[in-house]
Amino acid sequence: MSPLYCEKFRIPKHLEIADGAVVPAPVGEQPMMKTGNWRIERPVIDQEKCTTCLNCFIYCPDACWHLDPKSEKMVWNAIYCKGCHICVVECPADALRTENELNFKGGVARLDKPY
Amino acid sequence: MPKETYMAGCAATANGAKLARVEVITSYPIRPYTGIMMELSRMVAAGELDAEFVHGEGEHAQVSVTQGASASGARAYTGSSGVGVAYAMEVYSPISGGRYPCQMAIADRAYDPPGDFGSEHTDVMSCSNQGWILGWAETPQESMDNCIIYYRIGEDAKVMLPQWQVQDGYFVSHIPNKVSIPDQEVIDEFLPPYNCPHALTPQNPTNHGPQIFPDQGPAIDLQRAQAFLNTPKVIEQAIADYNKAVGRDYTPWLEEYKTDGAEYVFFLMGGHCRTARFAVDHLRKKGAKVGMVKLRFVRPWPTTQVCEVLSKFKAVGVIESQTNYGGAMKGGELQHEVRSSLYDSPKQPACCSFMAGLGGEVISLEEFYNMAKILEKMAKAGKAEQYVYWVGFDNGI
Amino acid sequence: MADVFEVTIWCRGVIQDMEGRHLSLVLANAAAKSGKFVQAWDNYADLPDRVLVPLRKYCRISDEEIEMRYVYENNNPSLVIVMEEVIVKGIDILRGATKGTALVVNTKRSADEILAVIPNKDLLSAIVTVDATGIAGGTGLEALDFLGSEGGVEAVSVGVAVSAPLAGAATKVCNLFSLDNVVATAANKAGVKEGEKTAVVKKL
Amino acid sequence: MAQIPTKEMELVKNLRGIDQKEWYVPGHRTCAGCGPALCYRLVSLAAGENSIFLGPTGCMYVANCSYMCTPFAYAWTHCQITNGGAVASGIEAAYNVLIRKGKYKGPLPNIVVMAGDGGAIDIGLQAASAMMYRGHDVLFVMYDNESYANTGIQTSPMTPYGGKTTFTPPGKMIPEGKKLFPKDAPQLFIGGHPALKYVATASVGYPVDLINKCRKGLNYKGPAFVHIHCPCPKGWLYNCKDTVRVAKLAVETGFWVNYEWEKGEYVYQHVPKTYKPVKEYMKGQERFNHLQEEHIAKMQAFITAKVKAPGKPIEVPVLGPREEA
Repeated sequence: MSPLYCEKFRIPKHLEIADGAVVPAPVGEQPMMKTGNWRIERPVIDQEKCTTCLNCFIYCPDACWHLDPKSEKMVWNAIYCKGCHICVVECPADALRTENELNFKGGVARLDKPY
Repeated sequence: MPKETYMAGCAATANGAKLARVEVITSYPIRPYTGIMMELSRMVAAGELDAEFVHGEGEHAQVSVTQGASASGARAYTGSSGVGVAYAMEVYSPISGGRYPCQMAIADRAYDPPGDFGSEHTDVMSCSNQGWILGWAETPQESMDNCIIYYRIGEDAKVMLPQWQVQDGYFVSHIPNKVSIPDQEVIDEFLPPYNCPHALTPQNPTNHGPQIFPDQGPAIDLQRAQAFLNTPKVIEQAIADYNKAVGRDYTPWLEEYKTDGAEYVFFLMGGHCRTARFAVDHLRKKGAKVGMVKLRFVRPWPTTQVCEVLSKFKAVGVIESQTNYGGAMKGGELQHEVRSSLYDSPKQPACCSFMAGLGGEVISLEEFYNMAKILEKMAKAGKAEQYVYWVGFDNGI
Repeated sequence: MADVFEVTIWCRGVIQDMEGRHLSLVLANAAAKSGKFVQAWDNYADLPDRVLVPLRKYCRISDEEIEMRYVYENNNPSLVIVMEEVIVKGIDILRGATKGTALVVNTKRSADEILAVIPNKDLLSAIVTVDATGIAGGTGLEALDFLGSEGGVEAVSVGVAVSAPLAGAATKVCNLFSLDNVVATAANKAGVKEGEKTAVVKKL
Repeated sequence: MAQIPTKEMELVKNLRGIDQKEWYVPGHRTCAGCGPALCYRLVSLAAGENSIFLGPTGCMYVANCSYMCTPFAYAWTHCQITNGGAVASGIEAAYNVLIRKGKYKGPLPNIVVMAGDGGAIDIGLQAASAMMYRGHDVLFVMYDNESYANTGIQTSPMTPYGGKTTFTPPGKMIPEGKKLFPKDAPQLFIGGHPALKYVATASVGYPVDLINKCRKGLNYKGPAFVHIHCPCPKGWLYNCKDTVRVAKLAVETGFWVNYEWEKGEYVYQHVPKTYKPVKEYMKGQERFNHLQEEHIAKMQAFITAKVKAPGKPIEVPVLGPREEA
């Protein structure tokens, strides 16, 4: 090509895009999209009342409840839980309550970007 | 040993696809490209070609099936004509943006109206900026060879772009001509199996085509632009290799026919080049300083080559075979590209469009002679009297 | 280019989408009444709007015509309004802000409780707390209408719920829109006045 | 021609039987309490590792897939809202030939199209129908949130009668907002696709049933269609915590009927002894709030007729609008 064309462009690091915008599939979670800061109130579990019926696990759109195979207890994912409270509504054992996020010290990933 | 035979463009192109060992073929009937798919479906049914033959439910689906197949790592092939080319429009950019190097054979055809199935370049030319490699064949032989060469160009790691391999409907696609079919082993060596570096597979899962933020938009467009800047070298290498392997003498960009000492030339692409050659022969015998320049690729457009070659002449007549209503030159698309290419040239030929071959109309030898008369006048005057001539309907032509 | 005063409003996706948009409209209209050049617009790049996502609405006020109108977001807000208090914990609401920025928060809590979760609070000149939800009634989280989204025309009057008291409270730290003009613009006039009256300003 | 190897998916008996490894991982921009996202996760749990998913444009594309932020742990590709069925056909055809030629070692992947109602039976209907006609081994899932939700809740052919959307706002001349009744998607496909052997309807309120239906669909060699009811808190205007409650209420009122159609036979699931009046389902959703009694009665009549005859009558008492009043 003629020298009037730029042969190699300078693309800044943060705008670099793979050929065809193909990205690797995530494993386990998508850390580029933490959604814990969507939450107003968090679900709080009473392990005494919990029967590990797995309703919270299966009904969570964000896959934020899992059964820990060692302790046989439900584990909640604070980083991604959006606070929709489907789990609270669907808990048959009344083991979940909600509490305002500002009443807790940590638990929310503070993000620079909103999305 | 190459096999010498007589074939129409459709059959020859199907043989090209067979030699390229295409793996997924998608069809939908529309005249005049249909013959390609008829021949390929026969080959698949007869066991001559091991490929999946998918009957698309329309051109949009044809191109979509091709996208999925190409993304999965199969060499994918489809084709269309006329309004079918337009119907698939939505899917062209996702394919070039996804960098899936599939191929679409097109036997060009006029849009509606007029509702006929004659050749016209408007169908593909109106899609030409979707990031596909695009070029015309003059003969069934060239169409077959282009099929193979285009896959090699498109699948090059530096390119990874889809291709439109075009021949003129009916004139090339339906009129048999001499064709030499190379040996499969020769082609297998020229064209290695398709290897998609980012194929959709459960064994190495990737996610294709996510959304981007607005500030990433330029970067992704730039990526395709860069691929097109990489393409010319790959094209030149592929054509040189093909010429050597198969024994052809294709030039990569522009073929000059009898331009030695020529003062004015016809500039065109596709099947009408064949008639133009004879017109040039006859006119030369009468002492006219005429020649012909044939364009082999529209995308990427050979800017410097067009500039260098056409700067040698005093007048250039661009034979359009497609329309661009209300455009800068009020004629066809090619003159825009030609004039842009010549803009920085210190020696600029006079330039005009000849609107000819629209709706499948034949361009006769007489019409070429008439065009030559106008070009001769332009060469003498050093400028165009008129930017666009509608051949058969205009002053003195 | 003239100085452009940027107001960024943070609210919760979908359920406060309309009120957030209305707040930006109320402030812009109120400032326009005193002859300012204004611009108020919705989030676009982050569409579709989703329930509970921290969402931004924007307003800009200037003494001269605003030249860069075609932007997606405010880069340097001088006034930040938070329609739902928990947002201050999960997001850097002061992103791009320079020293001297004012913050208005819809909360029953004290200013100090809110400041405790803002690590870059040194950028602030003042914080205003107001119980806008209490004044407006309801939960402050009801989705009301979508028709005004996506560049559409508002189907309901502007400034009916939590946006009204928040606009009133904002007049205490910004003199580009007067209380009278905000009252004249918003539908819930009592709410605006009550917001202005009960808002607690803490200078920093 | 050589048999293409496939992998048989096991059916699950209860929640304990579901592998807790996530394939639709946390970290996506869908609404809090999103029904379609829950559906996506459940279908992903059903299909698992050996999968290629296709996401035609729609909420589950746009809200999920910012650059570098896709939540799909399997191979996934975007396709146009128009062409989910066609791109899936191409992928399946490619794998057939690649496996046959020995270029790909492994069983045929589970190819799953996750189309919204628009991408399945509105603009995407042609591609979906052709894929099923041609008999590609693809599971076509229609996550039905009864609107074009991505673009801000516009009416689709699945929007129920009386549903308020931004294209069907109620007004003086059109008090019910939406005047038309929705398409019957499964019947559209059952009615005319001889290669199609398995069709099911499922609901995010009944996850084990949903997962098993997807696995059954995947186990069939050839196309399968699963229509999944996915309440949408944004579009239907209810509190996001009620997504599963709304889904279950739809089944309890007969608004939604779970069934399987397998080789021509219908089997029904979750049929209540007595249907609750559809009004109970509608009153929790603000999209129906503008409706008057006559409109609700019209809806009840439609639902009553539907539960009586989705292919084969059900022997359960069905409340008519009058009885309910």
